[in-house]
Amino acid sequence: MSNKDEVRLIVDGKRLDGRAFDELRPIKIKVGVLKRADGSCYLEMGKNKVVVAVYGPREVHPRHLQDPVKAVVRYRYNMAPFSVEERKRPGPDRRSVEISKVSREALEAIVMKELFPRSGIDVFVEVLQADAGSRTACLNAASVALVDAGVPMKGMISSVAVAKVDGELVLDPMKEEDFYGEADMPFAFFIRNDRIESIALLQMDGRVTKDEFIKAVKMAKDGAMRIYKMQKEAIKSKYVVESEEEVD
Amino acid sequence: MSNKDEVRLIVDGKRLDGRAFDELRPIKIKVGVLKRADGSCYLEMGKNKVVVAVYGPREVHPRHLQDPVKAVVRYRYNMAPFSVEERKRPGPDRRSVEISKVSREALEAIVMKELFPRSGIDVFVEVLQADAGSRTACLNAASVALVDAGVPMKGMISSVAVAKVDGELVLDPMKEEDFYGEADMPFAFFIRNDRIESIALLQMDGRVTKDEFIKAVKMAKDGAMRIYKMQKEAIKSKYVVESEEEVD
Amino acid sequence: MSNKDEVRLIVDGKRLDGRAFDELRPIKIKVGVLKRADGSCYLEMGKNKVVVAVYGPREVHPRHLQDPVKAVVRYRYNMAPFSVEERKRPGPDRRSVEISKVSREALEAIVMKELFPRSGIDVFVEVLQADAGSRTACLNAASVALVDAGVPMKGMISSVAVAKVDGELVLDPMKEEDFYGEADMPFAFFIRNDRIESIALLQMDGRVTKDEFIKAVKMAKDGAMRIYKMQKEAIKSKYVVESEEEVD
Amino acid sequence: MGDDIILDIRRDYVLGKIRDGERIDGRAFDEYRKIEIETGIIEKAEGSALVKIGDTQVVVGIKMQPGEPFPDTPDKGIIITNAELVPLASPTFEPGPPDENSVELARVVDRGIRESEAVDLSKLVIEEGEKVWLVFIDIHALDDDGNLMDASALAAISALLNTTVPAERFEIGDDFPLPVRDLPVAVTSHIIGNVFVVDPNKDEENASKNFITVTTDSDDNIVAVQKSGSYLLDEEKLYQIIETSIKKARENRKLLKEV
Amino acid sequence: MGDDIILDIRRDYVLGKIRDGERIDGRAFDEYRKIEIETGIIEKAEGSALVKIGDTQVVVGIKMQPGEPFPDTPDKGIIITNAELVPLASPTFEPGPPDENSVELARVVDRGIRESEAVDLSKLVIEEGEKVWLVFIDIHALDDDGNLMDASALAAISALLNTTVPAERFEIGDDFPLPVRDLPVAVTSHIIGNVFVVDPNKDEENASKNFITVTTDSDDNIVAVQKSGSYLLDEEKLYQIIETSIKKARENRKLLKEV
Amino acid sequence: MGDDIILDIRRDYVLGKIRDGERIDGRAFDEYRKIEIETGIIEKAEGSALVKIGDTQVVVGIKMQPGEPFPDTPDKGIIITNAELVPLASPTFEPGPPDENSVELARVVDRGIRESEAVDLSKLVIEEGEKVWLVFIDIHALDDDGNLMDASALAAISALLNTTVPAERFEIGDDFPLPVRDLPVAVTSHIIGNVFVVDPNKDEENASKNFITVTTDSDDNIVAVQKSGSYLLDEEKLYQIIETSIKKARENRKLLKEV
Repeated sequence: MSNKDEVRLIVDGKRLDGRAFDELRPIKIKVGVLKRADGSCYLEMGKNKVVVAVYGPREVHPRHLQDPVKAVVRYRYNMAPFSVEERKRPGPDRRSVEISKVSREALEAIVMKELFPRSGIDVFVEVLQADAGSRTACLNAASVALVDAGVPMKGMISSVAVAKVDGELVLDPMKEEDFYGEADMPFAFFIRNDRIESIALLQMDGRVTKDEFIKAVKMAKDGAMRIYKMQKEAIKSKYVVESEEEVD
Repeated sequence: MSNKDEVRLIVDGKRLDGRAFDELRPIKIKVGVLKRADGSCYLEMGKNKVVVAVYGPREVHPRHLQDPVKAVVRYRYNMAPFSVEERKRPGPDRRSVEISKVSREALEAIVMKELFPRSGIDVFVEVLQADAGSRTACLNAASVALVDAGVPMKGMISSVAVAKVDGELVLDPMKEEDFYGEADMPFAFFIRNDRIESIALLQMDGRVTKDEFIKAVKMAKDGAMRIYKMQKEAIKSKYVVESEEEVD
Repeated sequence: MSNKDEVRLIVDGKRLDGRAFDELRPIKIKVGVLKRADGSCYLEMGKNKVVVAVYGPREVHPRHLQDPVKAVVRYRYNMAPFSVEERKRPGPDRRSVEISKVSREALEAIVMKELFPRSGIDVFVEVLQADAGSRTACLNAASVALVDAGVPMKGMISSVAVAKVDGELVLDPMKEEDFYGEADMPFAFFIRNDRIESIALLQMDGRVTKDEFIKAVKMAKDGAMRIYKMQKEAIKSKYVVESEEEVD
Repeated sequence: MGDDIILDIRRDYVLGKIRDGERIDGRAFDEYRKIEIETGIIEKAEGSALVKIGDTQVVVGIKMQPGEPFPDTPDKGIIITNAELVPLASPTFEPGPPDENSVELARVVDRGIRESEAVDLSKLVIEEGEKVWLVFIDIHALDDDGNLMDASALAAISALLNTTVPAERFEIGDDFPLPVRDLPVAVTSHIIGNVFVVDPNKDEENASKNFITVTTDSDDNIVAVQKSGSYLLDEEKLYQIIETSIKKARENRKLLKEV
Repeated sequence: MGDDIILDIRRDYVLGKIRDGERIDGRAFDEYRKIEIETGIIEKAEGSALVKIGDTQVVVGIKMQPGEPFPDTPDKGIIITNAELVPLASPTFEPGPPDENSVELARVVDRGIRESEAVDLSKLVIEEGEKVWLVFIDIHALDDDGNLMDASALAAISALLNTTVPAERFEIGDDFPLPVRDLPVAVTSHIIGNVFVVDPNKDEENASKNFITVTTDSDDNIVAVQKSGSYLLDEEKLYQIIETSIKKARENRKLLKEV
Repeated sequence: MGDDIILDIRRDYVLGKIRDGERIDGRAFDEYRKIEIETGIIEKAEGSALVKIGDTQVVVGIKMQPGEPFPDTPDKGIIITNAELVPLASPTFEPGPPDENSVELARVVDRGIRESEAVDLSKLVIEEGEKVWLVFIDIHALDDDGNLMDASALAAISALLNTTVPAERFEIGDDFPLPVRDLPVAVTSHIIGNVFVVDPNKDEENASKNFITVTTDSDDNIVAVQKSGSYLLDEEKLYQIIETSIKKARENRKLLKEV
């Protein structure tokens, strides 16, 4: 979090892009957008544009990487060089490595890995354009792509962040709120039978009180349920779903 | 190709180094110059000085790189750090990677790989001094070194480039012609029974008409046949062969 | 060796830190300082502070690195980024690679490798603070750690350097003597039955006559025997041993 | 193993069809799959394009920033072309630094743009000898159903056409459209047995890896050629391929003009 | 193989104990092992600390040097945190570039320090926009008997407390103590079955890899949270963990004040 | 396997011969193979040499360019020595970054040149503290039939003797010969059982890897020593080796004077 100085992020009870505190950015989901992959999803969440391909369950090479009792899940979060203002050098940096780890762990917790010993399930995520919250956008898309690939799962993952800006908690922060805000809290929830059961991903940096933190969890759960409905809709229709909350 | 501005490359119908348009640079070939290699060749072509070692057919490690039905050919084009005006950092760059690929493919097309399943044939090329056309010099030397190593081949490879400079096509361009010229076209031909059968390597960049391109192929074929005769001579005599065209 | 210009390293027959020519820096040895390692040692030698862990004999992965007739010894000399004045970038540099090689070779000569075919014995050395002579400090610690790990050895290794400064030979040079001195000669000796049998490590750079070199060997042997006694003491008491020569 | 057998069967099927003068997807030998070009899809990039040739999809993004010119061309901007065959695009691509295939892809696309002088680099000088514009062309394959080469080349020139020089962001004057003055088009032919077909799909590529890419400019000049693959090429066939390449490039160039 | 069986047996033992409401080393669920902090152990570093939690040992060294500020924070010094899980510290660590575990370790420690604003970066400007102090926090694990995270975080803040800015060496004025104004403390809880325990030892870590680290500042604010591991976390348990983390951090913070 | 057995047989043969006081190629224990030195073979380099010792061949090329001096030696040029054991030179060399053997080779050659002060680095200052000449010594092994070390050291000093400082190319005055003022010569002895032989050929090297290289300057001073290999060296034998090394270096130095 950078210290905002003069920047005011909330004016007249509204956010800079006109959203209410608990409002999501526009979302767009397309299922099955790639031919070669076993499952795929294109997702926009605000200015984030991400594509996810799922390959597998398939054979793992070299063999010593296999697990004899369950499938090995790989998750590769990668940013295209042109996805950010200043060109990013190709290849993984420390941030990508960490995001890949926690995102993989979130999915590992819900994929029924035990059904596919010695196999690999690869989730490849390309961020074509990045805004705040790209890791949450990617997880939402990954969850849909896994369903599209027919990978058995215990439920779905829906993911969204909450930020603290100008002393207020706001849902699904965009870039300015992330950059100048006082805290950023990305969440991913495990959803089964249309209800949130538990937390699959949780990171946080910034500065909040315990009460604010608890309030943020509630806000994130509410947002995640709305995202979940769109994911479900997209999977069912196998077609483009765009959020009705869209503003532009 | 850089745009030449004031530089004139052809003066009074002659090239800067006094050659006619269809004249090769001086060539020198020595066979069997290395003890440890199974076959080797030292070759000069103008200011290019290259050494090639062939190892194999031999066992391939690690085993998963083996091909159960044929030999695997490797070709490593490498420039010594002192081979060019400004010291080159050791290790492969993108240019070397591409040259290694197209050169390997040219040789793969004529080496009788099917005779040596699970084996490897390694062609290691060191450019000690580089001038224009180092990839063609290396292929000429590699072809001789393969014969020296006793690797069965369907024929020979002879390689030479044609450039377009000051609107004229010229054979075997040297550095200035390459740098200031309008096009560079490296060729390698497959030669069997003393005649050119087909094209094994072909790249081109610059700007030529279709007719110029066809004319360039003819010019290259003519030059390649002369190189081929020297390669054959060098192999037969197992000794140094120097071109009679030599100017210095 | 840099050329010293105005710097005088010996004043009134004493060294800058007050030591006599044949005096060691203070030494401190602790055995068994790490829980996870099979054997370990912490050692200070002047301002050098090093920790060594020994793992093994243990299985070697991947299998093709195994030796069917004897154990494979690895030695990794690594400097912490904060161990030197100007922060060192993590990871091996050329100096570390060479030190690791000659140090490993010294230990390989005395470890009874033939007793453990297909196994690996790993000696990991971390330099927490570096002064002149860190390779000798590390070898002294490694030798103790190997005993602590119960690895069978033919004897012990004790290591110390001799430098030439202001025309004089001095034992166990500290940083200024190393930097401004005329020669640096690190030695490691093989000691069995409480006597020096032979030389296990020997490097030298600088400029000395043959006679000076022979004198340096004698001086180093004398110093090494004193270090050896402390190593033995430390192993016996399994406790901290500090040299009585300590000055501060 | 199972996979290998399926590959073998498909290869035989492809080759059998070709022998009968047909392609498995019913196209003529010199017929491209449907080409779609969409530009400006990445707002944060200076220029961008998504090109689909059949199911093959490639995104190219252009980023620009000021930098030092090369010592021997102090009066010219610099193009840097890079390709990533990210594992998303194909079950056979692996994560890691560029392999020889992505290096070749990037370099062949680069040569087409460079040799046709498609971008007027002399207009990209900020301060002669000191500061020029660097143009990064990043090729990002999304779905490899064959002929990534032509899709990448098309996406690259489309993205350049769509590019605005971000002078304002760097406080060096007003933004202006990137000066593009030629439209190089790459046409890849695939040699199968005695014939060649343009725009190979993945099944065809799996049947053999023998390609030749001919890039031509708006005046039908040849600006780049790359033979790729371990095969011997007949001279007469080469001339036919060039003929066809010029013809198909003219057609595909029309699509660029509609962008 | 033998190793795997032993691991299984120990895992069962750990889990059995926990089911009985006990830990294998007799600690309460919310009890830390003995913590020892020693500072100034590396004279050549600007600051340093060795922290032991039980048998776990971590050294952190601080090096500083002048450097360029980030363009968007011209008036602030820069912290760079790096962790090396050197093979000395554990039979399972391998030499080589940082893997995902060391990257995560470094980044979580970094966030605790950064977000609590423990170091007053505005005091580390040498010339605004031109030159600021770079603070390198290097985490060097020596012995991994569990909970490297909390040991590293404690060692990092201890070393910072011990740091002198080496202005004289770089001829830019007098040395001064690094301005440290908060004491972030990381508390790692380990989820085993239905319960959680703080400060897991290695046997507990081997029994499951499910962690959550909560870092709080001197005012009990939460400044960093990291869930780590492939498990699903119950919301109510999360709140209990935060409660416990705040409590334990207060206790451990006292140790820092004695440094 | 077959290869291993042949290696074993040759090893026994080498050792048997040595036991009988002979070498397999008939040389005396302190006899070098034929040494040939050719300089100026790479016209594009500032200096170059090809050295053959028997069938072993090494090329060294010298490149120079202006660069920044080290902060602690503002009044001296800089030597950077690098060795590539390219896979061309031996069936056992692999492509890739320098391994420990090439690092050791480069560093031992470097020390001989550096410590004998063979190059007068004080004459390589362009502007004190700002700009000095960088001298790149690149060792390129062509054929490894044993004793690359001595061949590389000889080639390095021969190439330096052949070097012209390319001042004109960089527009900083007239070209001048690199100031070389000493002739360090490395002599490698190979310990086989109880004896040592100089200039080991490949068969001897395969019989054991126990070497010691002693480099001496024109005044018979020892300037570099490197024991290499997992063996224990007898003190008395060391002194004999040094004696022999000084003697052989004097002989080989004569060849340098003829260059």
